[in-house]
This record gives sequence, C-alpha cells and structure tokens, in this order.
Amino acid sequence: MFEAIAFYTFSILVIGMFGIVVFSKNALYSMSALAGGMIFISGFFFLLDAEFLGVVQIVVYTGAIMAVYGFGMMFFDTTRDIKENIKFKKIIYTLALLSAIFTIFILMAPVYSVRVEALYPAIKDVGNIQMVGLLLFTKYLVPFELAAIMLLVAMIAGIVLVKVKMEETPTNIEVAKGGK
Amino acid sequence: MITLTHYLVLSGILFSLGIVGVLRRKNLLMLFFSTEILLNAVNIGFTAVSKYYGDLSGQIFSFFIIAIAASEVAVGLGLLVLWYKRSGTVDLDSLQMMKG
Amino acid sequence: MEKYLFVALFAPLVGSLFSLLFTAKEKNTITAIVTSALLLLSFVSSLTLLVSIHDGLTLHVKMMDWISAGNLNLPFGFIVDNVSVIMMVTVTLVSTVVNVYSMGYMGHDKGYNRFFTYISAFVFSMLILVMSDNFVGLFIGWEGVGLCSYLLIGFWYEKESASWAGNEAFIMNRVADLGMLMGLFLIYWQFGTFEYDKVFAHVGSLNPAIVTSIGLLLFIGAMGKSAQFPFHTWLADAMEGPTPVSALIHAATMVTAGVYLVIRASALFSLIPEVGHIIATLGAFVAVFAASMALVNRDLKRIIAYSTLSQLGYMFVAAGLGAYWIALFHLMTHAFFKSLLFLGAGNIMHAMDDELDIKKMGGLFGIMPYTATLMAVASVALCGVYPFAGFFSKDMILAAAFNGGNFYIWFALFIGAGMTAFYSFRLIMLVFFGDKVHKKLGFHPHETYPFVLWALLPLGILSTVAGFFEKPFEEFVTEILSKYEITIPHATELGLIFLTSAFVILVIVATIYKYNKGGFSKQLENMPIYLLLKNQYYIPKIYEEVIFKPYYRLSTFAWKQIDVKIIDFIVDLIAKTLYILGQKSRKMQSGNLSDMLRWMVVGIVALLALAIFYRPGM
Amino acid sequence: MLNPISIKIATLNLATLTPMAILAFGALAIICIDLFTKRLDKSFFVMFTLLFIFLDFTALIGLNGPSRGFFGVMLVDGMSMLAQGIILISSALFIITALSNKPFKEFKKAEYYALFLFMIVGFQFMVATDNLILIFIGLETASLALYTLIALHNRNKAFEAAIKYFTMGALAAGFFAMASLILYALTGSIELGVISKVLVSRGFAPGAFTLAGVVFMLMALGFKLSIVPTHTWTPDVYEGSSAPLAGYMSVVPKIAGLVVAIRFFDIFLSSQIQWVQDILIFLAVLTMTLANITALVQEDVKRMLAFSSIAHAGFVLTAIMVGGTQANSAIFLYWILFMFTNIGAFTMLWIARHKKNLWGSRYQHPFTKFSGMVKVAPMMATLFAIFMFTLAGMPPFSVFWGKLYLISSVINSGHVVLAVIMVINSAIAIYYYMKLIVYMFLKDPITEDGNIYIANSSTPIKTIVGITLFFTVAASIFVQPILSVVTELIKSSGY
Amino acid sequence: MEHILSLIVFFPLIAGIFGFVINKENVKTFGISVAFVEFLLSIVLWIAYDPTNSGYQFVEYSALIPQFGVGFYLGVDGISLFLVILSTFMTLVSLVALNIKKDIKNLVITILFLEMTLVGVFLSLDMILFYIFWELSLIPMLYIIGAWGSGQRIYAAIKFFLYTFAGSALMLVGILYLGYQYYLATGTWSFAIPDWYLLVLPFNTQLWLFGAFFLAFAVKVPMFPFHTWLPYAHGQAPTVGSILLAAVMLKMGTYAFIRFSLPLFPDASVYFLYPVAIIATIMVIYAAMVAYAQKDIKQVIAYSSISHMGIIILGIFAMNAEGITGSIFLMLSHGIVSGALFMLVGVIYDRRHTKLMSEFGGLATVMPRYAAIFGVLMMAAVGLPLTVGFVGEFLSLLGFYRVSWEITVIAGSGIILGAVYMLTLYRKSFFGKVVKEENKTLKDLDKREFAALIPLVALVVILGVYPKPILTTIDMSVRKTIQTMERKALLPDTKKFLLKVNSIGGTK
Repeated sequence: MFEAIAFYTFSILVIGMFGIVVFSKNALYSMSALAGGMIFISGFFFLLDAEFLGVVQIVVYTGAIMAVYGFGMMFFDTTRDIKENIKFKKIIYTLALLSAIFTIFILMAPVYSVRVEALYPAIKDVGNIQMVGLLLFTKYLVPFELAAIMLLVAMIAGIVLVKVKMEETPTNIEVAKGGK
Repeated sequence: MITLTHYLVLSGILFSLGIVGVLRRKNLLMLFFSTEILLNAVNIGFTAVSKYYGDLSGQIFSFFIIAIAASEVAVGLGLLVLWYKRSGTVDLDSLQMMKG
Repeated sequence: MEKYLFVALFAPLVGSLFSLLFTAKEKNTITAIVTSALLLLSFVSSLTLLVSIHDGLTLHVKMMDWISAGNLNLPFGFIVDNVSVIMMVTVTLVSTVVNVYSMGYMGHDKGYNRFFTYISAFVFSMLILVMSDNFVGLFIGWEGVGLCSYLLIGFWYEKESASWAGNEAFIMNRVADLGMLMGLFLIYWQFGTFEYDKVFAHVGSLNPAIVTSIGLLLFIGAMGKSAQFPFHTWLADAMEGPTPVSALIHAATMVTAGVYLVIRASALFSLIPEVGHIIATLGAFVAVFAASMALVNRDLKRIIAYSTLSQLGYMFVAAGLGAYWIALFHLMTHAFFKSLLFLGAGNIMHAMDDELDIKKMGGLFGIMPYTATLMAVASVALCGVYPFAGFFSKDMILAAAFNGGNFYIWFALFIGAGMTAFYSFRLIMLVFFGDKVHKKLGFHPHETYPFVLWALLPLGILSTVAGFFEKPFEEFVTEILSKYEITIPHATELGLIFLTSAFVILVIVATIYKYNKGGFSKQLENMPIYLLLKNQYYIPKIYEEVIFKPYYRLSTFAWKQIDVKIIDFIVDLIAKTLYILGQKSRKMQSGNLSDMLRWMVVGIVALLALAIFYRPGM
Repeated sequence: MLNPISIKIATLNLATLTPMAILAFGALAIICIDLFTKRLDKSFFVMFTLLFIFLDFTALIGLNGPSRGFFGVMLVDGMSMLAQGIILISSALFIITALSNKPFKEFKKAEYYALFLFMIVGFQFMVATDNLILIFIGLETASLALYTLIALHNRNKAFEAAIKYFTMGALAAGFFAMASLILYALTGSIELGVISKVLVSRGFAPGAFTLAGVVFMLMALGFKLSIVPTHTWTPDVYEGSSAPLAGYMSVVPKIAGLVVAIRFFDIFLSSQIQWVQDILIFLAVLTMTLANITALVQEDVKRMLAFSSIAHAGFVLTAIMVGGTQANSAIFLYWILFMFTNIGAFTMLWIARHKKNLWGSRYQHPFTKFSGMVKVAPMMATLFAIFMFTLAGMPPFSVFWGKLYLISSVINSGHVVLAVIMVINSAIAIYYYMKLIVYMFLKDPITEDGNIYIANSSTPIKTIVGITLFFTVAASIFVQPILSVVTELIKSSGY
Repeated sequence: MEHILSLIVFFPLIAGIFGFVINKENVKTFGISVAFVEFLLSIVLWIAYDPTNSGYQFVEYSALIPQFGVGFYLGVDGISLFLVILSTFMTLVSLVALNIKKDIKNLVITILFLEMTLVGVFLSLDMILFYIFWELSLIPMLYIIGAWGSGQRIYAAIKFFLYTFAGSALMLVGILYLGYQYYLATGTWSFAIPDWYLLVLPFNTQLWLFGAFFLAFAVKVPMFPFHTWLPYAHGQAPTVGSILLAAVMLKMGTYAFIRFSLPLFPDASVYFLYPVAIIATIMVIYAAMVAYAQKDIKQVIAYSSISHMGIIILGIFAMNAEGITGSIFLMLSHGIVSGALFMLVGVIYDRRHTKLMSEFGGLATVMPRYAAIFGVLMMAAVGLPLTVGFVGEFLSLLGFYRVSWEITVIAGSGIILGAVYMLTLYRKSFFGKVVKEENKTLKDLDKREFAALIPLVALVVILGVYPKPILTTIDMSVRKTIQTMERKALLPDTKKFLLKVNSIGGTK
C-alpha cells in the first residue's frame, strides 16, 4: 500500500516536473523542474531498494549536472523567457503521441510472468551498496575503468572546446546567420 | 500492488515526454534537458527490472547511464559554449549553414 | 583448254585494273587500246572455246575455295558449256565493239580512263555471271554487273538526274535480288549445295511446291535485272548513262541476264510449267506494255530502251513456254541489232551535241548516211523482216506461243510486233528524214569517225545474217537445253509467219507513208491515251508518290518521332526522373537539426507501428 | 554476508585487455608529455600516436581467439580482432594525414591526439565485448571524443557539424538505453549471448515487446551506420569536418557499429525471424536508394562522398540481413577494401584543400573546383578518378570484389530480387562518381595553377595515397589472402 | 608461346604506362609502334593457332581467388581469334589515322588502354575476368568521347557510359547466380566458362539468366530499343573513338551472345528465338530507315551499324554453323568497313569541320581518290559480293532462313534499305556539282590517310575474295559450340530444333 501511494505520488510529481521541463518557456523554470524531477526519480530508486543509485542520482545529477547546466544558463544568458520558433507542431505532437502510445502499449505487455533466473542475484543481508560495489569491482571492472576514461575524455573535451580560439573572420558568421 | 509493468509504463511515459522535448525544443540547452529525461526514464526501468528479477545488472546499467549522462553534459555544453561564442545564440535554427 | 577459260575471264579484269591506274589522270588513249585489246583477246578465247565446245568438250573448273561454313562448301567454279559459251561470245563480241566505239564516243570526256575501267569491269562481272557453275557465283556476277551498271549510269555524276537514275537502278535491282537471294537460300537448304549440276540432278525428287517457290523466287531476281514489270522503270531512266553503256549493258548483255538465268535453270523451270506460264504471260504483257510507251516517246534513247524492254518480254515468253533455245537465240540476235541501234543513236547524239529529242532532228540521212544505213538495218532486224536476224528469232517465239495454245500470248506478241514496227520507223523517219528541224535550232551535225563506223560493221553484218545460223544454233545449244518441238502443222506455222511478216511490213509502210506526209496531228497529243503513254502509265509517278516519298516521310517520322521523341525520351526520362527524385529527396536534408531529430523519431514510430501491426510468421 | 572473493590473475585473461590498455596508456602519456614540454611539433605527436597504434596492433595480432576475459565481459573472437584490425589500420592511415603541408591548429594540440587514442580505445571496447554496458560505454567514449575532434577543426561548419552530430547522438544514446532496457526486461540479462539463449528458449514471446527492442536497437545502431532515416547527420558532419576525419568517420565508427549489429541481429536471423529480415531488407533498400538518388544532385564532392558512404552502408546492411559465414565475411572483405579506397579518396580531397575560394560557393570542394583538373594536375586527376571508379564498384578495383562477394552472398541466400535492386543501385551510383570524373577530365580548367590541387600535399600524405592506391588497384591479388583470413576468423567466431 | 595471351592482353597496358614518360612530340609514333607490335603478336597468335583444333588454345590459368573460384583464365579459339586480330588491327589503323593534336599523349595512352580491355574481353575464359574487361572498356571510351568529342560530347559520353553500365548490372547478378548454381551442383566455386559449359540448368533458371545476360548484351550491341546511346556517342565522338566503338566495341555484345547465351542457355535461347529475331528484324529495318532520314554523314553510318548488327544477331540465333560462322565473319567485316567509313568521315570532318550532307556535294570531282575509296567501302557496306561485307551477310541470312523464311525475307529487306541510305548518302555528298565555294579547294587524301585506309580497302577485297581460311577456323569452333548446345539441351523441342536447323533437306 505504501508502495502504491509512493509510486503514484512520485510518478505524478516526476511527470509533472518533466512536463514543465519540456513545455515551459522559461529556461530557469525548466532547469529547476529538471532538477526537481531528478530528485523525485531518486525516490523511485529508494523505493526499489537501490539506495546506491538513489544517492548517486542526487549527487551526480543535482549536484554536478545541474550545476553545469546552471553555469551554462548563466553563460548563455537564457534566464529570460525564450522564443522558440516551433514549426509543424501537428507533426510533432502526432509523432510524440504515437511514440507514447506505441511505447506504452508495448511495455504494458507482462514480461515478468516468466521468471528469469537472475545472473547476479542480490544476496540476502548484504547491503545494496556493498553488492553494487562488489559487482563494479569484479564483473564490471572493465566498464568501470572505461567509464573513467569516458569521463576523462569528457573532461578533456570540455576543456579543449572551451579553450578554442576563434579563427575565422566575421564574414563567415554572417554567412552562418544568413543561412537561416 | 505495484508491478513491474507499472514501472515500465512510467518509464515509457517519461521516455515519450523526453521525445516530445527533443522534438519541440529549439533552444539547444533545453533540448539537452530532454535528452537527460530520456536517460532517466530508462534508469527507472532498469532499476525496476533489477528489483523484480532480483538481479543487480540493471542497477549497474543505471549507474553507468548516469555516468554517460554526465559526460555528455560536459561535451555538449562545451560545444554549445563554442557555438555561442561564435554566433551569440544557442538557437537550433542558427545551425543552418549546411544543407541539401 | 582451261587457259582459254581463264584468259577469257580474266583478260577484262586485267584491262579494268590496268586502266584503274589511270583513272585519276588525264585522258590517255592507251587505256582504251589496252582494254580493247584485252576484250578482243577475251572474245577470241571465247570463240576458241566455242569451237572446242562444238567439238564436244565441256569445261568445268574449280578455281579455288571461296566460302565454307557448316555444310556449305562453295568454291569459285566455272563451267563452259553450250549455253554459257554462247553468252560469252555474245558478251565479249558486243563489248569489244562497244569498247572500240567508245574510243570515239568518249573521246572528249574527262572521265575517259574511268569509263574503260568500268566497261572492262562490267565485262568481267558479266562473264562471271554466265560462266559460273553455281547460283552464288551467278549472284556475284549478278551484283557485279549491277554495280557497274550503277557506276556507268551515274557516269556523269555531276548531272543530278544521272546519279538519281544510277541509284534507282541499283536499288530496284536490289529489291529483286532479295527475291533471288531467298531463292538461293531455299535451294541451299533443300540441296545443301548451290552447284547447278547437283541441284538439277536432284530437283526432280523434290516437293513440287518447293520447286515452285524456288522458281518464283529466282524469277523475281530475273525480273529485276531484266527490268520486267513492275521493276521496269529503272531501265528507261538508265538512259542517263553514256550511250555505249546503254548499248552494252542496257540492251545487249546485262538486262538479258534474267533470261539467261531462266535458261540456265531450265531443268528447274521445266518442272514447273505453271510458273513458266506466269513468266510467259508477264513477258507478253511487258512486250506490249513497253512497246506502247515507245510509241509516243520523243526521247531517242528511251524509245530504244522501251524497245529493249519489249524484246525482253519476248524472250521471257519463249523461256516461260519452255522454248529455251529460242529465248537464247533471240537473246543473241537481239544483242546484235539492239546494240547496233544504240550505237547508231550514239552517233546521232554525238552529232547533235547530246540532243535526244527526235522532234528536233530530221533529215540527218544526208549528213550521216552510214549511221542511217546501219540504224535502218538494225531497225528492220528488230521488226523482224526477212531475212534479217530478228525475223528468225521473233517468229520462232510467236510460233512457240501459238504452239502452246496460248493464243492470247500470241496475239499480244503479234500486236507488239506491229507496235515495234511503228515506233522503229517513226524514229527512223523523224531522225533521218523529213524537215531538218535541227538547223533552225542551230545544231551542226556531222558524221562520226570512220573507225567507229568500221567497228559497227560486224554488228551490222551479224544483224543481217545471224538468222541463218538458226539450225546450227539449235543443234548446238539443245545438246544441253531441252528441245522444243513445234507440234502445230507446218502449214499453220508458215501461215503465221506470213501473217506476222505481212502485218509488220504493212505497219512499216504505213508509218513511212504517214511520216513522209508530215506525221500525226498535234491534237492527238491531248488524247488521254497519249498522255497515259507519254507519262509511262504514270507508274514512275505512282512509285514516287506511293513508295519513295512515303518512305522518306516514314523514315523521318521514325527518326524524329519514334527515335528521338519516344525511345530516347524514355531513356532520358528515366535519368531525369531519378534526378528530380534526387532533388525532391534533397529536401529531406533540410540542414535543420529539429528536422533531423524528427526523422529519427519518425523512424522509431514507423518501425514500432510495424512491430505491432506487421507480423509475418510470428 | 559477503564472502571474501579471491580471483586469480590468470583467470582474468589480461591479454584481452592489452591492446586497449596500450592505447589508453599512450593517450595519457601524450597528455603528460604535453604537460612538461610545450611546443612540441605535430610530427612528434603523429609519430608517437602511430607508435602506440603499432604497439596496439602487435598486441592484437598476439591474441588468439576466441577467448573471454575479465569475468566474461571481454570477448576476443575473430570478428572483434578483424574489426580492431580495421580500426587500427584506418587510424594509422588517418593520423598520418595530420602531417599536411598547410598548418592546422588542431594538429598542434596534444589533446587532439589523446582524444584520438581514447576514441580508438572506445571503439575497440565496443567491438570486443557482447556486454551491452560495455558496448554502450565504449560507444559513448568514442563518440564524445569524435564530436570533439570534429569541433576542433575550428571552422563554423565544424562546430555546426559537431553539435548536430552530438545532439542526434544523444537521442540515439537514449534509444540504445531503451533497447537495452527492453532486452533486459525480457531476459534479465545484458549480455547478448544470454539474451539470445533466453529469447530463443521462449520463442521470442511476447512478440511486440521483443521487436520493440529490435526497433530501438536498430535505430541506435542505425545512427552509427547512417541508416535511413537516421542518416541525416552524415552529409553535414562530413562536410563540416576535415576531409581525412570524414573519411575516417565513414569507416571506423561504422565497422564498430557493424560488429555490434552483426552480433545483435545474429540472434534473430539464426532463428529465421521474418520480421527482422523484412525490416532489414526494407531499410537497406531504402538507405541505398535514397542515398544514391540524393547523391545525384549534390554539388560538393565531400557531401557526395557522404551520401555515397551512406549507400555503401545500406549495401552492407543487406549482408547483415543474410547472416552466415559468407555474408559476414563479405561484410569484412567489403569493408577492408572500402576502407582503403574511401580513405584514399578523402585524402585526395585533403590534398586539394586550399584556402582560396575560386569557385564562389559555400562549398569547400564543389565539383566545379575540379574542372579540367587533368590538364593542370594530371596525376592527381588520374588517382582521383581511380578512387571514384573504385567506389563505384568498377572492376577490377578493390570495392568491386567486395561488392561481388557481397551480392553473391545475397544471391546465395535466395534474395535475388534484392541483388537486382543492389546492382541497379550501383548503376545509379556510378553517375555521381562519374560526375567528378567528368568534371576533372572532360571540362575545361578553371585555373592554370595546378598547385591549388596539391597545396596541402606532403610526403607522408603522398605515402598514404600511395598505400591506399596500391591496395585499391592491386586488389585482385590481395582479395584471396584477405578473404581466407577473414573467412577463417569469422568461422572461428561462430558466425 | 606459353604466355602469349597474357602478353597480348597486357602489352598495351604496360606500353601505355611507359607512354607517360615519353615526349609529347613522339608519343604518336610510340603508340603506332606499340600497336604494330601488338598487331604482330596477334598475327603470331594466328600463325601458331592450330586450325584443326576446335578447343581453347594457349590456355593460361592462374587462380586469383581460389576460394571463390575466380581465376585469371585466358584462352583463344576460332570464335575469338579473329576478333582479337580485328581489335589489334583496328587500333593500329586508327592510331595511324590519328591527327588530333590536343592532349595527344593522353589520347594515345587511353587508346592503348582501351586496346587492352578489348583484347581482354575476347580472350577471357573466366566470367568474372570477362566482366572486368567488359566494364573497364567503358572508361577509356568515356574519356575519348568526352574529352576529344564535339558538340554535346559530355552528354554523349555520360549517356554511353551510364547506359552500358546499367545494362550490364543485371548480368553481374546473373553471373553470380550461375556461379552459385555451379557451386550447388559441384560443391566448388568456379566462374570458368568451360566449367560452366558442363552445367545443365533447369529450364526456368535458363529463362531468367538468359534475360539477365540479354539485357547487358542488348545494350552493348545495341539492340532496338536500347540503341539510342549509339547515335549520340558516334555523333560526338572523335574519329578514333567512333572507329574503335563501331569496329570493336559493338562486337563485344554479339560475341558474348555466342560465347555465353547460346551454349549456357540452349533451351532459353531457342525459347526466346522469335522475340530476339523480331527485335533484330526491327533493328535492321528501323535503323535503316532512320539512317535514311539522317542529315549527318556520321549518323548515317552510326545507324547503319545498328542495322548491320541486327543481321549479326539473326545469324547468331540461326543456331547453325552457317549462321553463326557468318555472323562472326560479319562482325569482322563490319568492323573493318564501319571503321573505315568512320575514318573517311573523319577525313572530311578534318577538312570542313562539318559532317552534314547538305554541306557537300560533288566531292567526287574535288577528291576523286577519296570518293573512290569511299565508294569501295560503301559497296562493302551494302554487301556487294566479292567484298568482305557480302560473305557474312549472306551466311547469316542463309543460316536464319532455315529457322524462319518469313523473318529472313523481312530482315533481308535490309539489303535494299541499306542500299537506299548508302547510295543516297553517296549521291548527296559525292555526286552533283560542287556548289559550295569552300568545297572547291578541298585537298584529296594525304599520305597518312592513305596509309591508314589502303590496308582496310585491301582487306575489304582480299577477305571478300578469299575468306575461307578465316571461315574454316571459325567454323571449327562454332560447330563445337553447337555441339555443346545439343549436348546440354533439356527440352525435346530444343533438340529437335537444333537438329533441324543443322541439317539439309526435309520439307517445310
């Protein structure tokens, strides 16, 4: 019962938040809603006994990613309402609606009726974090290391990209704008 | 009783929301927000499946997805900064030099 | 004896090649002398062969292999027998005379050397035609003479009409040649060979329907070469060529090749009398038809050309009725007097600066008596007056027609004889007697060179006396050709001869009388029948309107409409469609990121829809 | 309680990781060296990079598959070795083009080389596993590095290209994640081997659910392979990036994607799932036809080549549909041959890179630029023409053999109509390749100065062209050895 | 003599590569020398060829892709021998006649390259190898037409290339399919033609494969309605291009019919006999008509080529030794004659830079030698006996007569229509008075042109008078091909048909 209440509450909240992200005209609202949505999602993680993920979700998303986005927003000066020239709205919504219907229709099919033998079953009395840690450093060591490389790449990339000095003459920018 | 299907449907709804965002956003920054929604939607699904199967791989996958999301943000914002410095806008319609 | 054969055959070729060397050079009498000498040599060899053949020899030579493929093995083979040797002698004789004659006639022409090249080449081709021992060899000669005829008709190529006439002759012959070619193919697939001996040996055992087809197809070829209706128009137009050419090719030799073919294949044609009947009927028709056109024509050479046509009709009657030796005999005598007639006409033209309208001449007898005499002799021979050559051969044909019970053919020939008499003497009268119209028109005619006249003399003599060789001739050629028995009572035969001769002489006398009085009135010229005849039954016009022009229009249509506007258009359309599709599909590449993302989602949505709704075999 | 875990090093099979480790080390080394000594010349970086690629290659050859390592995460089988070989060789060919005559800023940066090496590491991981997590991370590592490399070319177009590529890549990443989720929900596993077993044992039920997984995976991989309708980035990105990088992109990410696709679709094809076959045929036909038709109207050589590489991908997709040893060998044969040719062709564009815009259009390499090239730079024109004909599948040059073997495999599987469509497509395709040749050989020159066509050339680049040309022209001799190696490796991997 | 075929194939290529180094002034001389050596090599081949042996001679085999059954497999038999000699000879002659100054070096090298591909097509015994040369030959021709042509040269070149390339696309599928069939039958891959001759295919398969091959060959020949590239190509191509295109390249299609379609798919060939024959007949007549309507001399000859190719096709589909041997001989003769005619048009084009008949008239007066040679070749073109044109045409039609006399009659009208357009062409350009002022000063043939033309004229006559040595050699191999057909024929109707067309006698 508690699970149901929690699930529906969080679901409504997350959908609402993400709805704001998608539909809001104000970038600040949008971002804030995103941050909120992330936090509520972590609620699901706790609900699903994935405490480690819940923590990571809050720390990484709200702590790091949203901070970076915030920095970006300040840089781009997009705190005000933004105008978006959205064309072919009908197509967009038809597509979105269809994709939603199809995805949901498909995902509604009962899959777990056939029990699947867990490859890496959670061991009783062992905390989630411990288990995850164990897996990460045995089975998923290589992905973990690669993820490290990926983050390194992202870091280098971010730095290098921001460092890039402008070379081309302003005329080229004119061309760029003229291309609209 | 909340079943796995509930979670999967929620995941699907959120994924679709993300797609709506990707489709309608013209502001690149906000478009990136939508891609985050996509990944988060999948994360819920993974964790739920993980729970119901009693298998931890799903959680691990979610974990790595979070890492990937973080990396993407770094690179994506880097590119946006570059473009903003160059053109003074992050509007997607400014990227129209090449076509045809 | 083989060497005589080769000498006879190749001497003209040598002559032709020799003078070929000089074609691009100034006039050089040596070409004429050499070619004449070589033709004479050929003639002498032919005569020698004639003598040997008469002594019972038959020469059959395989020179070398030509074509061999599949079951076909086709050598260059030559046969000299009683028939071909007659043709050889005739051809070489007339050609020698013509060649010598041309030394004078062509004396001032800038194509002098070229002319002799062509003449000798023609003789060579003609000899191949007559000497070959198989149908394909005959076809070689057949086409060869066609080529030379084309070249010689168009000899004065600067004249539009001459080159046109050359083309007409060649193309019309080709039409008929197609028929002949088909005949050859049929022969091959029945017998596996083209050789006369083998074909004729087996022809009897063949399905008559096939023999009939072969006969008809070969005859189509003969019709073309011998200018029988409906292929006759080219012969009259061929008079654009130099007159010696007309004498040699379009009177004496080439046009008779069709007759020769029928005679040569007599073993085949004698099996199919119904085809022979068709041939005879057509011949009779042409005999009258052509003669009628000659009645009103004012062109000196065309009159003689129509006369030739008419006489060819006579020959076909004989050949069609199975009187092969008679046909051959008429062929020979005709060669003599008709070439004489043409060469005489050539003298006149020479004298009249190539004027051809007989109404513009008149009274030339005083100026060129020798020519006049020779032409008169030739005309009389043509009309078939005793004792000239034509009398014998022509009357035999009439008798043969009567003999077969084909009285309408006989009657047609009878009428034809009368017409012949009329137009021949109309010509003689208008040219040599009466008012000297030419004086008013400012012509200064003169008699030709003596050596030319001397050269004509043999022909004159032969035209006169050849008829008396009838019996030996019959004996000679019927050694290999089937005999023709006149079954009607001798009295009837004599009666017919008398009747014909009387009729002819009557017409001659009437003609002379009439033209002495000043000829027919002008009003006759407005009669429909006159116009019909004058316009050659409108046949050239019909050909022009029904065949030539529509063909050109159709060709242009095929090119401009079908080729360019349909076929090529479709080809280009495919390319253009692809290109336009490319431009359309390019719009997908709008360069807008939103559109790109949308396409991706479209992909997902479409495929998901398929995943739900499309389930083959799941 | 957790029991203490003891793992013997030997069981890890470290060797499977050595190739990637070498490169990762190299990348770090470059960054460190750059920290200490500034103002290093690009030639140093290039050679240093090349050295590590070489080391990697030797390590790769030293492996003998099929074997697994690191708890079964690493999978070194023939196919992965082949793919890694292709990746390394094209990387080596690519990096040498940095030694161009004209200076380019990006090649002076140590980070460029580090990122490049990391990218290779990413791709190598991607092909050397059947674990979806590792595939995903490898993919993202490589992609993120690649976006940056594109952007570092430092032109407006390059930025535009990078952003477009990145954004679409993010969406594709979402698709990949979704696909993984669906498969995981279905089977409780994220390893293709296990997924396959479970799916087969359950008869692929429930249908729509399974197929949805296929759809999302198809679109995610399709984005890498540039399958319609996810192909739209290709021309823009190729145009925006430097020519050699475009050439590199047309080979390496695709072979990585192809390997994943082969591994993934093998699950369905070996069970004869009609739907998957149909969809693959449909997409393959759509991809090559649309790309070919659009390429017809291109005005820029680079964009044309981009569409051409889309069409080639469509071609290869048919072989994925067919499956089996011959088809999979055909894919690799095709791709090896295509690699040399395409890199050669793009290198030619690189050589012809020139700042002056004599032709007054927005394009860097419009067709008009090459007008009458044979008059002023005959050698260049001839080489270019050979590459074009090769791409068109003209015999006896390299790609022809690939095409031959590939179509043969399609025919052998009974899809004759598909084969016909393929050859018709290659007949359409020849038009746009020929367009360049027509410009070069048949039109009048726009300039007397042949230098503009070789402005960027240098000895190393010429060497690259020489090598690629050699493999392109003399392919007839190499096909057999390549084919036997490929077939053997594919067979040993069980495909 | 071990590797003479490889030598013949690759000598021009290697020489061509050497040619890059040679000074521009001397490159033509170099080209002629190379072509001459190549020609001598082909003559040596002829001398060494054993005419009593109907099989492949001087066979060379080295595996290229053994796993896939592709090999470098060369061999020559009576069918290909003379086509090889024709190729080398016409290349030599066209090089002698060459008088283009622009980019001469590229041109000569391209021609040598083209020669390699042409010879390669005729000598290949491996289907893939054949396909390689078949496609490769397009490249040099594309360049020749496109770079040295006139008028819409680029359009014409592209059209030529795309059309023929697209046409052979299906053939590739056919080849691979056949290879697979062979694999299924024997368990090994092979694309070698002699191997394939052993393969008996089901009737349905034959039909499809015949169709796939047919399209490729039909475009190349070119058969109606796939012929529209030809007039453009000829119209715009430089003389040398036209010569090689008409003389040799068109023969590739008809050669392929004999080499592949007939022996590989005997039942299908017989099954499709009438459709093909009707197309061929349409070609003969339609092309002759269109030729008649042309205003451009070169176009007339271009369309006349189509017309003649129709007769060649008929001869091939006669499926008897007479017809096929005849059609091969007609290929040779048409090669010589059309090549020479194009050369002659080139002569006048060089002088006046126009090819329109209306621009000329009376050339016989100004250029008598030219007119004479043109006349001889024209007569050969219309198939006058004792010229080379007759033998082939006669045999082809003769052969087909056994199959259907109706079609032969209709197609035979080609000899009439051929005379119509040719003589009209001749009359319009050579006869009549010289009207145009600029025509009055035209120079007759010069030494170079003579050197190129005289051999052709000589051949026209010599081969017309004595074709036997060539015919018997061809005949040997043709009979073998027919035997292969008879052996492989599945349907009783086919067997009956082959028996009928190859025997004399019997009633209709």
